Amino acid sequence: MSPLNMPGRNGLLALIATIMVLPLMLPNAFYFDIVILIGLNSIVCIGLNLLIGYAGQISLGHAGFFGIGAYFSAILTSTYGWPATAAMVVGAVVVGLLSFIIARPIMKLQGHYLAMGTLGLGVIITIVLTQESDLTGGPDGMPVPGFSIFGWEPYGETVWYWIIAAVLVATVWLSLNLIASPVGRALRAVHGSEIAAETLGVNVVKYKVLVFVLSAIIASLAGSLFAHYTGFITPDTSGFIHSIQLVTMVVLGGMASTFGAVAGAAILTILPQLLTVFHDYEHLVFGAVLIGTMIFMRRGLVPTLADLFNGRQK
Amino acid sequence: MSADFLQFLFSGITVGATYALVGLGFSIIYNASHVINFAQGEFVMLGGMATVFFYGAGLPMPLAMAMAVAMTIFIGMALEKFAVEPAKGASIVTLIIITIGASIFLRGLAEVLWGRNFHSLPPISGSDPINIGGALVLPQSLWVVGGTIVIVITLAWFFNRTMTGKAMVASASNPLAARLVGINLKFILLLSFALSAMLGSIAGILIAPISLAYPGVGIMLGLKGFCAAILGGMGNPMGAVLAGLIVGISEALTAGYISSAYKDAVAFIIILAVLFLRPNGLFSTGGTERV
Amino acid sequence: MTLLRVENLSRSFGGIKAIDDLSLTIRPGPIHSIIGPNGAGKTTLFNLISGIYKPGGGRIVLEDADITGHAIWRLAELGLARTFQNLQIFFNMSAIENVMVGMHLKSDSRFITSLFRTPGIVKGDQDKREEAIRLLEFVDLGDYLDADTDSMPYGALKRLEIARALATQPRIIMLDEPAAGLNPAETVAIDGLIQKISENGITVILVEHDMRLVMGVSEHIFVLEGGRMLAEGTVADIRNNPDVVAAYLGESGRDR
Amino acid sequence: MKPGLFRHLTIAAAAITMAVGVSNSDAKAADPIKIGSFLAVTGGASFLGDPEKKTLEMYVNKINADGGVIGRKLELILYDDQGNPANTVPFVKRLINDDKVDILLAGSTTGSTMAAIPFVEKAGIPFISFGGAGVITSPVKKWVFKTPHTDTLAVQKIFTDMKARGISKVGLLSGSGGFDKSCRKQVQTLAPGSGMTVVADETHGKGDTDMTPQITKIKGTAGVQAFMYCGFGAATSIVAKNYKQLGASMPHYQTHGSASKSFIKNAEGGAEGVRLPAAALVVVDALPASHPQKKVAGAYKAMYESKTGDSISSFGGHAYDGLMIAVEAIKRAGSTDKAKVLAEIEKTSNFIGADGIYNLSASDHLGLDEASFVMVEVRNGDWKMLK
Repeated sequence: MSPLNMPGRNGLLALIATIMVLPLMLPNAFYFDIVILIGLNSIVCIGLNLLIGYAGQISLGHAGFFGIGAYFSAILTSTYGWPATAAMVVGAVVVGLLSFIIARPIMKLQGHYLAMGTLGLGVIITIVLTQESDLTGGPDGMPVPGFSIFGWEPYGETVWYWIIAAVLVATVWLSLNLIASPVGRALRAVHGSEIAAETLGVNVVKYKVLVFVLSAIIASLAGSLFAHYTGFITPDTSGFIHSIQLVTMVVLGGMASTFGAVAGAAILTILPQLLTVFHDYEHLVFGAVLIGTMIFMRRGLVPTLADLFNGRQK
Repeated sequence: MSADFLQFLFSGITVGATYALVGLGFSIIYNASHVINFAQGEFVMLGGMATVFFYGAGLPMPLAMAMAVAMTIFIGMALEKFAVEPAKGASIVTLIIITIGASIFLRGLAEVLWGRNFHSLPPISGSDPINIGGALVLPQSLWVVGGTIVIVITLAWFFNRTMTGKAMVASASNPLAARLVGINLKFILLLSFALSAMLGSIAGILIAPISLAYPGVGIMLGLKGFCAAILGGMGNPMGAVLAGLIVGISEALTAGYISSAYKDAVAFIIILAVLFLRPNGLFSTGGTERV
Repeated sequence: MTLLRVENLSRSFGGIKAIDDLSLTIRPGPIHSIIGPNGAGKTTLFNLISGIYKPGGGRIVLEDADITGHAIWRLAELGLARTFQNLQIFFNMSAIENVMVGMHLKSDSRFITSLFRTPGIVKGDQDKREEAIRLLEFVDLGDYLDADTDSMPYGALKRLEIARALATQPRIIMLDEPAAGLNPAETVAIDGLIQKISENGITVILVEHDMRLVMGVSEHIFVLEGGRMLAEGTVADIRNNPDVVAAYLGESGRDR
Repeated sequence: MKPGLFRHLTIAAAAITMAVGVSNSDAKAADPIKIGSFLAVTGGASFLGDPEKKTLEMYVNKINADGGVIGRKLELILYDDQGNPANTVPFVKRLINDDKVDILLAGSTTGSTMAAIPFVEKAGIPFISFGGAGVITSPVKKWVFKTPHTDTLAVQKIFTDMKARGISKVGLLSGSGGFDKSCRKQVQTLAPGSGMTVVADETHGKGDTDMTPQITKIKGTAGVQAFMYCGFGAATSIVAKNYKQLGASMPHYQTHGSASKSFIKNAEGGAEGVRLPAAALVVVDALPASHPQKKVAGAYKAMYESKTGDSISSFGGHAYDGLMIAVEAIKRAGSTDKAKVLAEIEKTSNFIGADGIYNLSASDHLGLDEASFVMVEVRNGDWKMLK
């Protein structure tokens, strides 16, 4: 059994090829910066897509976990002089525990109540990060020292490019594996019909908790990387607006599609940069694009295009 | 001590009344369409901003207010027509993103029309505070509270006594049956957005002299109003009003007695606590899934 | 010998007693049917047995184990499977994946092995896929293996739910109106399928309105009315029971 | 993936990036001098960023019309960060990496400035900030300067005035931004030495629109003799408005963060009687003819008010001073070589700006003293200089 014989293999190979070729086409560090942000957003969105797209549970608060990861890395490395890797792991563990504790009650909620619950959680996290200013620097944020692993300190956009690319490929690979496994089928079954899944022996609560915790930890790890890469973080990284951006990336790219999450992240990271040409009209155009896409490509970009490509009508 | 308490209470009731109006808007639209309209807070912003500018353009205040309300209602109806109706039958997440897209769009519109800066609006009847039991209350606060009471009573009358209002209630509880008896659901949907936009814009006009008007003013107000709507049990308008007041008063008391830093968290802590204990909201009776 | 025993079961909704002090016994082997007019409590009874509703009183005993109030997913482990009156297909998955979910309890559902797609997972999935093909062919859906469920006809989806329930390798399968909405030819096919399931040693409990189907396949029939047992017995017993005739045909029936 | 391939690609990519980078930064003499800026042009701190932007644009145009600097035109590349540090970071990166600016004259707020500093220090570009708090240049950072007076100077000035009025117990309210926090810390640090006691210490959140609960609490604190607010932006007006609405009558102090006409206007009468330390610029007309800044500040005021139609604020003066210090340094350096320009900025001495007289050095990146700071009070909707 070849390890390459896996679901989504072609997509993964295409992604790797793109990553290999892309540096040749990026004129300067500014463009690398955008691509790195795409990568980081993609990683979070792949995790979030497991929750929203596959398990069918919405979260409007995932930036909160991203923010906790970022701040744990920032505070532990800068204020307490911890090694970056240890800080990152501790952040992920804390997020794992927090999300595990909160998952049971929150995953009992349905539809709009779940949206409200997760939104509230995210807002509370942002407020804590904003108000505990002795630790976090308050609303104006705090600087973060560079990343280091085994004494090596990656510096510069090109090095970070390859780091984020490697993490992204690994995340895509793991996500594709998970979706195609019995666990992945159980998750999708939860989305399809909780009652039916349950009568077939799927412990629905367990899987909801699992996927919630998993997506939260992925967000936390990406948050840590973001903090070290960008060098300066503010509570906005954990804010409602960021949570919304993440969900929008997932939905825009296409729910229940790992590559959709990547595509969505890419579009929504690049779009605001392109829209700066509209100056004052930036938000107006962005809102209109969002509404238009959701109306005309309801299932998201990648699934809609895939259907067109396969000549199917829906 | 008691004067302080009264001061906090009045402050809380004033803000709470705004949350109540926004929450009411959420509930009305939810009832008619099962859509959570995340652009609700933007109606509040539009009401305040538009009044500032109509007034600044030289219109007399009452006319400026009326124009602002009319303009917001028109925008609300356009939102329904061009963003919500075409997305009929889409999933909850998709609809949430559409309305969030609409809120970004409306904020962008306000930025283009009126700029991104803060603006103040003179209070309706002066700014000399009134002493009530040692607490100083602004006349504008009384306008906010009074306005909310009038609106709530009018709405109660509308839903219970008029044909159109009853039709809205009927189509909320059973759309199929409502259609069978000849109620025009499309019209009801449009009406619900118009009504919500009206509520939002009135809230925005009333609160603007207290909170200033700027494009971002609707974000937090919208979220708190959503809190109120959920707390009251989604689609339960009177529950939303009550919950809005509860949230506002809790906030003011927290700021006064515990910590002003965590004032904004209060609404969300309450909502999480309530959702964990009663997953369908504070004032809901709950239902069972039918298989 | 009893396989499943319901003892003094009660459940009410908003003051109305849907199931009222009901007791019944299911023997291993034969096809049992539950009939009764609309609102008699048939589906409520299914929902109580399969753990979806919590009973207000009484017990449910599977063999000698009290399963009252068990988590729903544990009942699958104990050999209880069901289908639904309103289709509960996983429309976000293909037909064969639907069936493979039914084998969840026999799959390697460890998180780590799934993430890294170990050879065990790959091998397991291959076996499960083959088994699922057999089951789909068993319910005559061999043409729909990788079909999108949202493009399959209604009758096929009904059979898909049965295949999915069978995938759990149940001892008891509860079928909630499997013939509802089917045309006569499809109903005949379901009739044959139910018999085939029974022949495989699985105890069938059937809720059905199609009297021809019920009378044709059942060995034991329970008649519910107002959440209570109106009558039970063989097909002949029920046919000749005046209470049943009255309940089904109204007062005019009794006069005849 | 083969490690060899990976390494090759990394090297290739790095080489390309560097090649592109080198070709861009290899500026020809005729190229314009690029001035990078990020300001709070809109948003809550727009009354800082807006005059700063107008001042920069106005004087860049004027200098270009007069023939530029060292034979080269100035090019201003300006982004609006709305005073939000989260927006600042990408703009700073863009200015450094994509726009490849020669010097940064930017940062309306302390928060934005602090967010930019790590990147500026790493890239090595002279950066003159318009942010208020002392933390920006204390401790000294190699590439970072600032033109506005610090909170330390302001708090000292306020305490001196309080003592003269016989006040020793002060109730403090502060916001949660960088300047607000820094100012609050100065109050706490300087109070004991000045014989002051902080009897109430309240804070409000960013973007709060109602401060009555906090002010009610401060008002009710036993023994409090004066009210002081540390903050800037829309909040300054709201505080003044709420303070008056609550019928408070104690002396009310704010900082130079409120020294703009929009503070008075948006407070709708609430600003009457508020005292604050401000740059001499805001009361330039009242200055004696002998005052060393009279001429420069007067000329700036005349030009700003005639070109924009807005009334003067000290914030535009920060930008004016920053631009002039930078231009003088570039002239002296004869090039835009960053190290040379840095050295020349540090040699600025006795430079008379609109805001004050600057004496910079390697150990002092602010270079202002108390002399150019005056105490003003709002009377009849205008500034009145106190003597």
